[in-house]
Amino acid sequence: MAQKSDKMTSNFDVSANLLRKLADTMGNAGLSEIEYVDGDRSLRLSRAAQVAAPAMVPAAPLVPAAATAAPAPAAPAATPAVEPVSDVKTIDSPMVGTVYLAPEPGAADFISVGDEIKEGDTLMIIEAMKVMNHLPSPSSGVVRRVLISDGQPVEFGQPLIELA
Amino acid sequence: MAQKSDKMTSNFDVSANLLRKLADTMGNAGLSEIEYVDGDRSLRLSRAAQVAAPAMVPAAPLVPAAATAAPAPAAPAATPAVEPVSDVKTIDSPMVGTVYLAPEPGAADFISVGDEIKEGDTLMIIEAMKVMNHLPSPSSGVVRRVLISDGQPVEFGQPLIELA
Amino acid sequence: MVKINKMVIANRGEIALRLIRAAREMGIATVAVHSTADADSMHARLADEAVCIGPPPSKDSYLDKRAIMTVAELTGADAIHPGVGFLSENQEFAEMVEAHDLIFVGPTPRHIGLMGDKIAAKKAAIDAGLPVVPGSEGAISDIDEARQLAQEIGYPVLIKAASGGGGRGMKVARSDEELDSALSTASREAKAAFGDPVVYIEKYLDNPRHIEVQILADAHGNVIHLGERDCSVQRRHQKVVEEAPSPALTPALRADIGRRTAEAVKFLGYRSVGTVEYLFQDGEFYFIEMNTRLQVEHPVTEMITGLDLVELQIRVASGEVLDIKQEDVVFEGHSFELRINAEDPFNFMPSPGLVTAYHPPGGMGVRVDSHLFADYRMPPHYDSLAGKIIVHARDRRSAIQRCLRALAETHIDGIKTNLELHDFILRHEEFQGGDITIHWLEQALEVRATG
Amino acid sequence: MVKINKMVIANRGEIALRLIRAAREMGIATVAVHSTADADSMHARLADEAVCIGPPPSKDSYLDKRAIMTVAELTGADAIHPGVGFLSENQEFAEMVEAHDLIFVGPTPRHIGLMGDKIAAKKAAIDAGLPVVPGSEGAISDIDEARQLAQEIGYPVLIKAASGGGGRGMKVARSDEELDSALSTASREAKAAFGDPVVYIEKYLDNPRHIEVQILADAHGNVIHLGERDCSVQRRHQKVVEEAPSPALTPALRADIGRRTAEAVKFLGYRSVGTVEYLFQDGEFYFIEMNTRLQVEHPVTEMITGLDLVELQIRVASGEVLDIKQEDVVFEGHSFELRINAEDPFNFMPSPGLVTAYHPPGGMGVRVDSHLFADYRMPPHYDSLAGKIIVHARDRRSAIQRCLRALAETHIDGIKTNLELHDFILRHEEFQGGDITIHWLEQALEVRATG
Repeated sequence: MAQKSDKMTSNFDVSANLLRKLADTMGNAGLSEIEYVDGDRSLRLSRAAQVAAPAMVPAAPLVPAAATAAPAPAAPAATPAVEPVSDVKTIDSPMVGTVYLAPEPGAADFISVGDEIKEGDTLMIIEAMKVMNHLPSPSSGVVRRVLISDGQPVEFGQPLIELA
Repeated sequence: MAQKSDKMTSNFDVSANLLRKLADTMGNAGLSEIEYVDGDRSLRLSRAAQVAAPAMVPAAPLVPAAATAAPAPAAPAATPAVEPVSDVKTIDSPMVGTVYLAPEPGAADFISVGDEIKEGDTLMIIEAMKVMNHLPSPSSGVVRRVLISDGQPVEFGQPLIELA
Repeated sequence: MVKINKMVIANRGEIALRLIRAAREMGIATVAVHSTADADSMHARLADEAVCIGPPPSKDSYLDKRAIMTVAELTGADAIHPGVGFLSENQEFAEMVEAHDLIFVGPTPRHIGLMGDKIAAKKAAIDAGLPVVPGSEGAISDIDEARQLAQEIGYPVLIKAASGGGGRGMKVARSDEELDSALSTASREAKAAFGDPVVYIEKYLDNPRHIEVQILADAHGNVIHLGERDCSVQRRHQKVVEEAPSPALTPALRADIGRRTAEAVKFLGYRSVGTVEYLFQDGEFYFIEMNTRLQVEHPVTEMITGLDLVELQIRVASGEVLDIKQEDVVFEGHSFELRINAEDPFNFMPSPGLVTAYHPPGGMGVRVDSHLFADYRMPPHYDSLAGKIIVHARDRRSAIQRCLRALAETHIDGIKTNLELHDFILRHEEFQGGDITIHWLEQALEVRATG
Repeated sequence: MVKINKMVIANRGEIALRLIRAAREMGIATVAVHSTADADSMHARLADEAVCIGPPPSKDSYLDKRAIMTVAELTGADAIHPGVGFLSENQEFAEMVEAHDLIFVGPTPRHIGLMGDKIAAKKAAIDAGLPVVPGSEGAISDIDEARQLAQEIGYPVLIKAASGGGGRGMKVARSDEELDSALSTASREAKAAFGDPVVYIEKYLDNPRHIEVQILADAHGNVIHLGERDCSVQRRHQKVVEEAPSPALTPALRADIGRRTAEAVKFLGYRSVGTVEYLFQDGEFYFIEMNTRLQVEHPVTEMITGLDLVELQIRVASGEVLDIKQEDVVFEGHSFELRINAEDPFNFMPSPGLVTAYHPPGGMGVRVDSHLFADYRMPPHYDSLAGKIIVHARDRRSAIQRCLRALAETHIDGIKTNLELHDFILRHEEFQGGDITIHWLEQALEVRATG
């Protein structure tokens, strides 16, 4: 958890990189405190209990994997701004519906991980109210991850695919 | 936020850069505390939880000047602890009642500002339920301020006199 | 009768919470739909399931019929409750729900359509024997016709949009001279707001109260009324404080208008809860419109009758036979509802944003329906209703005292609210006297501003 | 009749809030007294005036009669309400208040004294015609007398402190062998807890319910009862959940015990609200004691009768003639009160400290009486009662559903609370069936712990 990767400089200073890494780790792992010791030197970061926000029974997300549903109840600035890897692009669902990865049952999927995709290529079908909506790729790139599976219901804004 | 204490040696300095980095990290990551130690030197930044107490209608204090009644509703660690002047002692009321500064109407007050007082000297009378309670001084000193006036109602713990 | 097992809550805010609470108490699972702006909202948190259906603008989320139908299908829901506003009076949506063999918790699409068209509604009211405001039988198209009618019924007259609501597309003309511009302005506004320029003309009542009768009807022809609500405290046609019973009605007047309204609604073959709105002046009622849905102010009726209107609405929607007879309905005490809006109390500027502290009032006779919580960010995309404080006490005077007591306990920080406006209203001698009209609040505010 | 203008609230916590709310609604100004530990508390904040009367320990603040009398004098109050606990059943304090020509919002000092002595109270109950538990006529001093009596009434027997309350100084003996040690332990505990070693012996009922009758009496001999409360859900003699009406009583039994209790209280010449507590087993009532004050659980009676008990208590204390007749009292629906304690839900360790988040439940039929707020620090010096969730619905089943719904909405952070215990109770088949005794909760918890 407290990785020793960056060497501190000999001055009384901390590398911005180390700070960000620790802070990111805290955010991602939902930690309230991190202490980093290196010989004489130590660094401790802590965050107060997540305040308020009646968490109640958090609604079960439609799709457990969904990132947008059931957000962390309070999360007041919980996650320190994670610098996104600049060349990865997530394609989110433009509607509520059921995704189909292949044009018809038994056929090959529109796309697979590693495929090179051109803008406008069909990525999948999203069915809503018996209407089959082809989802065209908004940009070109290589399929890095497929975040949903065939026949899965998705909600608006749910990440479907990562293009790199 | 991080004030330099008197005890710091002259060469224990902090780079503005480091300070800003730590403070920024706190802000971005929503931390409440960061402690950084390097050998003999350490630096701790902390921030009080920002919470909001329902302020409601604060009850009117019995005596407007009273320090204990109607505390500031939220005041989240807003004011850094003020170092009280060490040789001033406040004498608080040991009961609810009405203070009388003189032994009887028309007589001279027990004490006045500037008087030298010995432990056990009567400072005033506090009347409660028709009983006249002589208030003896808990220590010796010079009367610096008289915080109440004759005939005034006081509550428990209300400051009455400052001795220097 | 069909057992409802899971219901989609096609709404947001405090009313979505109201529906979720009723459903949960009935053992019905709930599915919240929400926009991305409401991902953190209370209705999304409290429902058994929550599905994001679109971006913040209502037209792309809460008004997206297809998205909501899809959610019902995907989650296996067997009913959809449209709440208040949004799709609650949308005939097409109700038809869509029924076409998918789901229960629409509301009236038949036909009745929604009928009452959604103000001209048709007025005709239906006349047919059903309800008193209406004198005016045009139907649409008014040219100025000559308008002038003749206005002279017949006497100035002032009101020009209203046929598809209107919420005060938009309404203009008063006090003379022949004003009529022309009022007509064209109203028509233009109507087209802009509702996509339909059709207007009609009515006698303008100068000092009416707004009194509405709550109706409850099952699908088997049983109709009862649950008394009236007085919603005369308005600002720009927006209700601010509602009460039940009305201080202006005698028991005889109450029983009479209740009976007549229930009979009319039975005549129309209506099912579900519904509200017939009247203007009331000089002892006479004049039909304005019928709302074919739950009303925001329904709780004051619940407080004086002890009946759970949402539960009953769901039960009659599932086909249950109403087991409450008119004589079972007893009115007890007096109730007020204070609408808490996120806005400046006196200049009415909306004030969305982060709620940093939220402490609702408690104690005897105080009910709070609100979706606020500490750390909730009220989005700027929707209306400013932040909740409702509903009070019940044995009589009007005690209820006013209780409202004031509750207001003093209420604490909302971070956003501006109209708590202070309510304090102003409740302490006002004229309000306390009870003899007010729908123009009273605006007049009282003017006096306050200039005084 | 005297008009009360200003009243000292000689209490703290949620009950102090309850009194302040009632007073405010009646137009009576309030003076809160508080210890230094409660300077920030809700009762000190909400009262019109607040006076610090001493340090945290109750004996130096809330039990300091002289300090409280001084506050009344200094603030010009004309009445003192003692609330629940603290000085509410202190004869000397009531005498002191009356000696200063102030109104004591409670019964006469004589009745406080009478009912405070358990042996005298039992005699008075017998004289007044109430059924009592078979047992000693008075104090038991030696083991031979005890043994003879125990054999007469039959084991098991209960040894109780004459000055007791709250379960302290109580021991059960199931045989001659156990009697000796039970007697001496109870006596020792009684001396330690109440400064009075006197004990008496009663038949021990194995499977009773706790049912208490609420009484309301004016100073002019008018006495009515407001039905019963069932407080059988207890742990270590502490009530956890209370309800009204009791699921164990028929309307005939209810009317009968109510009438008998009201007649007895009238016979005693009692004034104010009061509660006569009974054990109920095999269709028979057995008088335990009379509480000469408001009870923590009074709201469930308020919910089913619509009457404001605190208001009525204040009105009869000021000499008003009771204008409610027995036939005016109508019971509607069913009510539960859930006591929310700051403690571990299952090991019951107290958990005072900083409340970091507080979100009470809302909606129809839900009342919250609580002094909590976000950022409130619950002091460790007083009892763990953090508030009460009170629910009303048309029947017991619906009320249980509503309780569960309300519990799920409640959110308290920073301190532990017993919300989970309530969830356990409310979902328990035996509780839902309603056929439980005062031992049920402890047995159910044991099954839970071992199961």
